[in-house]
Amino acid sequence: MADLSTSVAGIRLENPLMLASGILDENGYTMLDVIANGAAAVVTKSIGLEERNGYSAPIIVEYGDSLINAVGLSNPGIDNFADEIRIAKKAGRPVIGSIFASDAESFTKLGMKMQEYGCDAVELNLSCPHVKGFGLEVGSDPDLVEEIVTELKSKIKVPVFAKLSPNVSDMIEIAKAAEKADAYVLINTVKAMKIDIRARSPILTNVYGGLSGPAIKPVGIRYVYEVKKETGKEIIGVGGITTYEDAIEYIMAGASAVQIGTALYTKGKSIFRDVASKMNTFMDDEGFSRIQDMVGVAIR
Amino acid sequence: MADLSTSVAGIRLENPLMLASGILDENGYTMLDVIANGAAAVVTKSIGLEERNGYSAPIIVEYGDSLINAVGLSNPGIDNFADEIRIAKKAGRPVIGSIFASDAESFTKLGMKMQEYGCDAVELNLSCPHVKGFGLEVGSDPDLVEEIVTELKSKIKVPVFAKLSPNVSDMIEIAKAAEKADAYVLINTVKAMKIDIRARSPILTNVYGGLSGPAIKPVGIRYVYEVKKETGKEIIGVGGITTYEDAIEYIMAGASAVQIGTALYTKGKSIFRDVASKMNTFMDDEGFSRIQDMVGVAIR
Amino acid sequence: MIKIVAEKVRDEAKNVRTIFFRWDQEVRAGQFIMVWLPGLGEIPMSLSYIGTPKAITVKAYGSVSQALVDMQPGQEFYIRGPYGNGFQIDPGRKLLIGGGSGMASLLPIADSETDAIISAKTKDELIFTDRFPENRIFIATDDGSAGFHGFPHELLDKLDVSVYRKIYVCGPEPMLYRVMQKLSDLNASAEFSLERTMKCGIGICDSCSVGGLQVCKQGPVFTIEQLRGNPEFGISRTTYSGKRVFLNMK
Amino acid sequence: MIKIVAEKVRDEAKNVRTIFFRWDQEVRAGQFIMVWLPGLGEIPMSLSYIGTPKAITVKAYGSVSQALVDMQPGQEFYIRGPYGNGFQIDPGRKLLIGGGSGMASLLPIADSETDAIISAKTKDELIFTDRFPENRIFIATDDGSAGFHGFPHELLDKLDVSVYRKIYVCGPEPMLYRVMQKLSDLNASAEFSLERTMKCGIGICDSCSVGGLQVCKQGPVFTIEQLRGNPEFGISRTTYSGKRVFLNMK
Ligand SMILES: Cc1cc2nc3c(=O)[nH]c(=O)nc-3n(C[C@H](O)[C@H](O)[C@H](O)COP(=O)(O)OP(=O)(O)OC[C@H]3O[C@@H](n4cnc5c(N)ncnc54)[C@H](O)[C@@H]3O)c2cc1C
Ligand SMILES: Cc1cc2nc3c(=O)[nH]c(=O)nc-3n(C[C@H](O)[C@H](O)[C@H](O)COP(=O)(O)OP(=O)(O)OC[C@H]3O[C@@H](n4cnc5c(N)ncnc54)[C@H](O)[C@@H]3O)c2cc1C
Ligand SMILES: Cc1cc2nc3c(=O)[nH]c(=O)nc-3n(C[C@H](O)[C@H](O)[C@H](O)COP(=O)(O)O)c2cc1C
Ligand SMILES: Cc1cc2nc3c(=O)[nH]c(=O)nc-3n(C[C@H](O)[C@H](O)[C@H](O)COP(=O)(O)O)c2cc1C
Ligand code: FES
Ligand code: FES
Repeated sequence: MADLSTSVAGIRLENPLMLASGILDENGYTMLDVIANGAAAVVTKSIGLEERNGYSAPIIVEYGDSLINAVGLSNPGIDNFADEIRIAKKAGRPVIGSIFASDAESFTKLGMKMQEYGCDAVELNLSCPHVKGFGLEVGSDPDLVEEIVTELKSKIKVPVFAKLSPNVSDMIEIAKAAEKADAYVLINTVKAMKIDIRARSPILTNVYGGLSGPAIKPVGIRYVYEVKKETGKEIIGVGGITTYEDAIEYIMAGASAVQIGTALYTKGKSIFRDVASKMNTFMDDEGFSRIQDMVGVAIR
Repeated sequence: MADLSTSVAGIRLENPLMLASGILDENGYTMLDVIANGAAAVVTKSIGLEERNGYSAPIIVEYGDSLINAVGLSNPGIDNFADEIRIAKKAGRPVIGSIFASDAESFTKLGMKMQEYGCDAVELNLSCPHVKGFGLEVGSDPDLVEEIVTELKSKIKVPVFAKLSPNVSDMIEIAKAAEKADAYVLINTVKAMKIDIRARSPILTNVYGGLSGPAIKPVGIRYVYEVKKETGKEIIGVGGITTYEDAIEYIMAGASAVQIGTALYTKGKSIFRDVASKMNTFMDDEGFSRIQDMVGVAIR
Repeated sequence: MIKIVAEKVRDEAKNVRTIFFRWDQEVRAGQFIMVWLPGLGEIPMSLSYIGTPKAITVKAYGSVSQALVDMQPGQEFYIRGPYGNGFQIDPGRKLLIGGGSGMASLLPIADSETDAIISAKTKDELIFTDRFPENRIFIATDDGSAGFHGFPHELLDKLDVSVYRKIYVCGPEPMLYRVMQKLSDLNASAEFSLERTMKCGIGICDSCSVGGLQVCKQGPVFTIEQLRGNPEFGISRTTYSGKRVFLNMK
Repeated sequence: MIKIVAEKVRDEAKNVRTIFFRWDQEVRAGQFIMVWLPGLGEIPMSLSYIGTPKAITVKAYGSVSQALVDMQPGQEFYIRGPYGNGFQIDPGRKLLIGGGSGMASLLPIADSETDAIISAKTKDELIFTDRFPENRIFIATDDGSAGFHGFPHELLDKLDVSVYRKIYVCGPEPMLYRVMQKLSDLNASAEFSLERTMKCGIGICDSCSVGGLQVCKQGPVFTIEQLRGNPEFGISRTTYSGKRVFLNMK
């Protein structure tokens, strides 16, 4: 039996599979259930300083096995989120607090709160493609990214993950700006949209949204590979992982762990246990005894 | 019966469906056959100044109905291409010469040759994501793009199309740099890659390639919509069109015509006739009498 | 999205309208659809008829449901689905307990062996009372304007529920909760269809969750066993922003 | 890509080896696969056995085919496919005409009613002669080192092709072209399997095209009617860069 346990930025994981931010992670009880289904860790929905309703529905379009979403960073505000983390932490596995803001000061406030609530790491959403003033608008400005990461790192003890956007000309530049982070999370969704031709209208209330799921996997693999090759830093891969092959592809491209989001729509929460067990069989068949032995093996 | 005929940059098209550059268009006889199958126009493979073998195989990965390619701009060189255009022109329909180069002077030479060979328009490939020194490296530099388009426009009479890349932070900026072009062609492939987990290796000889097909359609729709809304210019939509619904979605997003590439892999050359006939039925059902009536109707 | 044309409409009560339409799709009783009105919004709706034609029965609350209640034959709307699990129908005598528009998802279950408790705040809001023979129906209103004066869980005290093979319940969560408590005491076999804030309908946004279960995907129908001991059912829920609010039922 | 493990190898001639392997996939005679050796490259190969096990028969030309010829049991390679249309097999007496490694794609057709012309430049390069009974085989070598001294189309003059329901041909294009001309004159029913530069194998790159037809997708097997009058068959082709070169056959 291969050993599926691994670690990222010093956080021990029972297996390399974590829940991605924004999917089934705004309610503490749901996060508990996702962990009960085999996730080694969960990342919370991105939380900001203030309560936000986000966009009104439709906030999602089904595109085959992929999705286009414009949830609009709905969240209860950091002050209302302590309870959810407390509930989720009962599982005894790492809970990573995802946060969004538009400047270093706010990011720092949020990060400190997440640490105070007991989060094992903080993930910076520098990459949401569909909310003005947040996410991508922040995450495509290297100076701002550097300031945010530097400031936050100086104030908190738990590891910091920087989640980057594929909607940029040069991710390496942004990655370098965020190099004080303990790990990168790649990738967030790809800006996209869907028109209903009979309604003659964009479907999403926000018109634009983010593409996730199998459609973006080859893009995610490319970024993990490229950023790992260029920076050598620890990476958490995310984007379209639906099968054990996808998870291993990310790991061979250079990811130390992976996150799963959209596949919960096609496969349900049982995906975590299912992928983990099949990874195990694969590793045994292929003679890999530890996750670490696969990380980046495909890099040329 | 709805009227499928339309025009882009003054070029009359029997229907809005053209063959995309790089797919079944390096051999004049093949282009003839594609037109015989119903394409209103063909765009040639991108041609450069010198003969290039491109990358050695594997140059393509199948990803469901989508593809990842790294052909590497193989082409016989402009001087060897006159015959193919002569053969293709026998069909009596527009032939658009696609060209690539790394500077304005070379683009201009190529464009003048294409015009001399009888091309009805010239399409500038400013966007190939996988060949160093060409394509994207040119197409993400606004000053260079502006210089290329300005110079070429001053030297040739046939319309010029600028084909832009989605692999940039801000396509609007590049589009504005290319605003002297008669129309935009959106989008080229999205940089991506695929690793074979049993071979523990990237599959493409070039490692990185370009994702095309259904996976990128929501991204293409987004860019056509956004650029049309921002610039109002004529657009030819391309990326993942496989059904008549896809073609109409692009048109409602703002495209005056569309190109089809990857779907020839899943549907074969008969796709042109098939899509055209179903578009006709749709237009009759929905009360559209001309293509122009649908262009951009979804823009809010 | 699937384009639907309203074929026929029928007023069920004040501000409650049933919209009939053709949709060639297999649907189970208790499943729901997401209904989109371009420019207005998208909301979940149970199917009140699942044969041919199908129907939704809408009570006006806010802008989208109001627009649906105002819909005329020939007008269009867009749907996706069907979603959710639906009821597990067992043969034998059944009791339906519906509160307000909750009756909509129960209606497709009704057969000749089915009795129904139909409840509403007041007489004017009762729906579907004409769909059951008089001897099979029990009416309850909060204000006593028709039938039993009180809530369905109180009315249950007056019935012998042991004659029912299974009991199917749909309505506002406070009502579901009280009925669940009562039926638990009586050891009855029962299924409950829940309504919570829904944004995605496909099990990813977490806005509809109740104690780790997604109402849109693992529900909307849950067995009494699944709800008994659920840490959120009848206790707290998250709002559109994700903020936890308490129902203060206990 | 599908991972394949070489199970057994067999030398057919100098620099020609058959590699047997298991692949649970339905394949038609005449179809081909793309064979990938990571780090080396990818080339098209016909299947010379299509049952269990399957096999490819490789002649060494360049680096990839040489590596395949050097392959030992237990070694791995990767494939995609099967691609192409395959032969349309009609019942009755058949004649196969194979030149060089072209025999590989014809072998799966052979049955008890099949005769074969096997040709090669020289005796050492003949393959599969042991797969046919002596009275069913005709051998031709360019240099006369075995069998008939000359090319297959010349040997055809010595046979009564009217006894064959259909004739199946595979080999270098110049040979195919001459055989096509001969069989046209004789009004025979025939299918030809073509080999052209292939990059994608799936009908999009245009490198294998012959007169508008993609050898990888609409072929590799074409009827004599499809090739007669084809503006490129036997006349010109495009190289790896896409440059048109002429075969100078006429
Ligand atoms: C699975 C499921 C099935 C449903 N089936 C039906 C059905 O068959 N028929 C039907 O009429 N409704 C049904 N609903 C409820 C329906 O979806 C809501 O009434 C609707 O979302 C209201 O949207 P709106 O935009 O019109 O109102 P909004 O503008 O969102 O709300 C207007 C006001 O009404 C309040 N409100 C909204 N919904 C409710 C509610 N359910 N109860 C009390 N107050 C409310 C809001 O809090 C707000 O104050 C169902 C809900 C779910 C989750
Ligand atoms: C549909 C199809 C089926 C095929 N089936 C078989 C098969 O079953 N068995 C088999 O052995 N081959 C087969 N081939 C040919 C095989 O694909 C080529 O031999 C191979 O591509 C050579 O690759 P390489 O990398 O080894 O040689 P390269 O390095 O590409 O070429 C080395 C040298 O050999 C020359 N060369 C390459 N191929 C040929 C050729 N076919 N004829 C003459 N000269 C050549 C080249 O021009 C070059 O000079 C098939 C080809 C096609 C298109
Ligand atoms: C409905 C939805 C909501 C999301 N919300 C967030 C979010 O709040 N913060 C964030 O960093 N990423 C968010 N994402 C992006 C995912 O975390 C992930 O990066 C992306 O979906 C790609 O992974 P996947 O293909 O496995 O879903 C969201 C994705 C989806 C589909
Ligand atoms: C095999 C292949 C080769 C391509 N070659 C070119 C090219 O030479 N020049 C160019 O501008 N675009 C090229 N493209 C991009 C297409 O023209 C098109 O922009 C892209 O594939 C998206 O459209 P599709 O999804 O319909 O294929 C190529 C695409 C493929 C799949
Ligand atoms: S409505 Fe999104 S999870 Fe149920
Ligand atoms: S090999 Fe690419 S079209 Fe045939």
